[in-house]
Amino acid sequence: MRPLVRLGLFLVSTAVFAGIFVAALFDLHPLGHADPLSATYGDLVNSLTVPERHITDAVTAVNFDFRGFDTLGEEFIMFASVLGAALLLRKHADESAGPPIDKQQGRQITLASDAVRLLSVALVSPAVLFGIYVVTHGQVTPGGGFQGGVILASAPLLIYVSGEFHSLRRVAPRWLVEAAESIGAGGYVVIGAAGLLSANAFLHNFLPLGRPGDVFSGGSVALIDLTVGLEVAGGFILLLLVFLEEVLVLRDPI
Amino acid sequence: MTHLAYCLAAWLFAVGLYGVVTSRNMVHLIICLSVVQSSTYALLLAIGYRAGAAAPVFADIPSGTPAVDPVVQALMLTDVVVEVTIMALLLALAVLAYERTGKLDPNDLGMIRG
Amino acid sequence: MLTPPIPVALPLLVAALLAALNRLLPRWLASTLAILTSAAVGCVAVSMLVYSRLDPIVYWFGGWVPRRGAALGIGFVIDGPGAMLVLLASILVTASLVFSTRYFDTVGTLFPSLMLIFLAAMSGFSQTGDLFNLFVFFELMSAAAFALCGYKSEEPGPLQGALNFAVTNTVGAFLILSGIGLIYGRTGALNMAQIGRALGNRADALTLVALAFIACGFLVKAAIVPFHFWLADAHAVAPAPVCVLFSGVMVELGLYAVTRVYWACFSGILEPRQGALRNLLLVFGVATALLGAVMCYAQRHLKRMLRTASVDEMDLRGRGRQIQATGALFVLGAAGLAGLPPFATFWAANMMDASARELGLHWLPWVSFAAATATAAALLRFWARVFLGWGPNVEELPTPGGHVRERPDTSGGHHRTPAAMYLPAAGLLALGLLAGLAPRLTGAAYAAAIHIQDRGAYAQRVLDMLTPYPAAVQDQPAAAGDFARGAAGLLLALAAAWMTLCWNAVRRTVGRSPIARALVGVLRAAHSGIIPDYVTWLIFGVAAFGAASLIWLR
Amino acid sequence: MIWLQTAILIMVALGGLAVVLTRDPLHQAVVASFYGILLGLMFFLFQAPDVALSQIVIGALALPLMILLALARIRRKRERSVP
Repeated sequence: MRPLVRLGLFLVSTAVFAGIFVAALFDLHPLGHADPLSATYGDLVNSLTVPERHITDAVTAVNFDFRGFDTLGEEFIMFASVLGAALLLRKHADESAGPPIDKQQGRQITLASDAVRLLSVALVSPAVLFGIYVVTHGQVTPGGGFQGGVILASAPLLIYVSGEFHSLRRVAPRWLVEAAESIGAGGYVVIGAAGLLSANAFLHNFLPLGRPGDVFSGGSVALIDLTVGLEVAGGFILLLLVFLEEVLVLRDPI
Repeated sequence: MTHLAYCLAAWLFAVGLYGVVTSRNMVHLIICLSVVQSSTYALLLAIGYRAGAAAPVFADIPSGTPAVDPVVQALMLTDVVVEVTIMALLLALAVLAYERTGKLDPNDLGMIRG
Repeated sequence: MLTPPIPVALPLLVAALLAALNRLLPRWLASTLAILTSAAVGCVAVSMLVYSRLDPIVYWFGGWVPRRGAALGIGFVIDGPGAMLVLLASILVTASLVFSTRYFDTVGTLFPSLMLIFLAAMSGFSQTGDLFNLFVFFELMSAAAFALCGYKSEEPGPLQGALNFAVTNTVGAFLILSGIGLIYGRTGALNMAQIGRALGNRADALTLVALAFIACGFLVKAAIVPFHFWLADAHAVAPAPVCVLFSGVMVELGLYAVTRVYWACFSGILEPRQGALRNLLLVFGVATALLGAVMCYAQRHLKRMLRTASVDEMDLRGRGRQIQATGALFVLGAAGLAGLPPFATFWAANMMDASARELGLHWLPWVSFAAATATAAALLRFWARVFLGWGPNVEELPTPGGHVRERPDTSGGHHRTPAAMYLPAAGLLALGLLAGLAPRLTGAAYAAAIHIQDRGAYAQRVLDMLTPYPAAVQDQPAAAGDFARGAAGLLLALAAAWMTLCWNAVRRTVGRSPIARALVGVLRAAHSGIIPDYVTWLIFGVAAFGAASLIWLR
Repeated sequence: MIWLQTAILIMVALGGLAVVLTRDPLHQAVVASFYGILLGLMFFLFQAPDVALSQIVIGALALPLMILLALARIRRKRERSVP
């Protein structure tokens, strides 16, 4: 299609599309005032999460308990995308490996200033601690495996900003990251299977529920949080590694 | 205000698609897709919101306090994290397509199919 | 009740295991494990098929059974069509895994791992009774499929095809999610049976637009005109074992989802307007069938042709969907595009035609007949040229569509086709034949079609745990005329193939007549491979579908 | 509260437009990062702290980082092909 024809067709279609979308949206309840008929699912969860599951963060309860099976699928979407990116960006036999760019002749390397390096090194351990805190407190306060995993993944990034790619490789070698990601993903299935064997339903809780508000509450939800944290952290670091594999001098654009 | 949050969803969907259709760069196109995606967040957020209700975290408030809908928030939360990896997969495809063909403009990429 | 989670959980677990042992596991062990897993899923599917014969299996994850008619967790509802699709998916995945042991020269554990994730996603997709869970598996299927499609990432073609596939399907996913959001805003439920009850009989803008968004999103996957463009590019470039899965089962799953969601959730609100909706879907279906046939006939690249064949074949079924023959999905296995008697496709076509006649649509069987014949002719033409040497030399013919020649899939000198490559193909053909010869299958398909349409019984079974399913099934005998039409189709197709290849006069007049040229030219120009074009068509389709349903169905 | 909510909705609407209209991907990565923070703020003001946390981590950090990495790879290729 010619660009103008396309733009015209698009604008007309989108006008109609937006029109029907808005017409549908105006049939919804006014913002913040659901009619009593609707929202039964969310209200049910809000009323059940503390008495039955001892989980004070209802969102975590939905994610890892009531609709834990969805989250298993979501986790594997992430797993498959990361695996896919790794598969696509793999080296082909006919591609020359060549030396990394910052070892090539004639390439000016802009090293990070000492202040930046010091700051990044200093930030690594707080990032790890904060990540672990967010992962383990998912059932109590906002947070959990997904958010904490991303925060954990920022620690190797800080190492990269502070040092060289090689120190990043030493701290997080590719095989270790791949293993961590896979164990995180597989662990979720194993926890589900444990519920299947002990309580005859996949992803059924099989641990004591603990006291609401405690770190060790929510039964197997706490375990699931850990595996998801491992998977998400591993996945993001692996993405970082496969994209970085050959782009070594990355400091200047950042 | 009553329907502004809903209209935001339709607006973001249309604007993001406009970016996709008029894009001259695959990376730009993929970022525009993430704008389309934020439309679904706006919709879900508005649907789950209850005026005057608290966040669905019962750590400091007693269980039974009126709270907003946690289900839509759970749907959004996983989506936020998962979609970024799909975007990463798309970016990997775009980067590779550039490395193999030297082209980033989606209008040129159409010419090189097998 | 151990079996229902297995078709999803087992492949995922093995996929994670294979990925974890990426560097350690030898290649043969990885593929053997993957093949065994997929075969095990097939066995589970057979057992589920037997158990769900009279009464669907309902399974609640985490033990969250519904309370007072409100679902708390995610439920699987496995009935005949669902279990059959799991079986079909596992058979095809097993076949392609066997095939790919000799197909790729470099196959790591990542490929079988992604294939298993793909299988798990398809299984979950066909079993689930929850609307958002359906979306999750849709996305999982997509994520695995994008990567598999671009597997041969050293060439530009697969990358471009995978990009088109990924962008259009992602937009489709956002549409589905918006539709689910609208429905949740109205009903406060995600379980399909519960939604069906809560929606009741009132059709307003919200429900109709939500239906349009969800249906169009899944129709992108099902590659119905005008959402079909990605399939053209993805199919031409994906590795052959992946292609089999795309057109063999993934595309069908898109239609299955539309069927399932419509009958479980929306059939109540549209009961008085069913005829109008049928006509609307007919427009899309017939357009797809005809376009598929024409494109197929005009194509010369085999894989591209097979891809259009699947567009066309799907649409025959898409059209049939409204007309009672959901079961068509379920009988259709592997081969027999022309709908010849021994093949299962013959029975499927037969059933659709019968229901079309019942509804007074006497022209429909002829359209499907013409489309099937043209498709078969295109395939036969390819076969005749390659294996019998009919027609002019290939060099005379310009390579259509692309300027980049594809490398052969297997590099290196296999002098004979290895057994691992032709055995799966032969096995699939045999299964297609067998399915056609099995006497009771059409009856079972009718039973499935009746079950899937009973919204009230479905909701009672899922939410109240009652078992009200009826077992009234009558078999549909094939008339002599149907056999005659099948045979005539084959002869006509053969004749058409011979004419276009060998009869120079025909070739010239057809090839050079301005109308044919203009038609093919327009179609080729529309299939430009340009993502913004495809997205424009997509949104055009959604706008047309949505506006039409707002005008006619309210 | 209601004014804050209205304001953030309008800002998100404009932010989305800004992301789309920024044609240079490198600039766009920065704008998208700001847009991610805006979305996070919106989630926070509509009582969704869980989503806000993950949106800020993802939208302001992970997605722009992916874009920068992709752009760096593209630039490297460009430098190699045009020495």
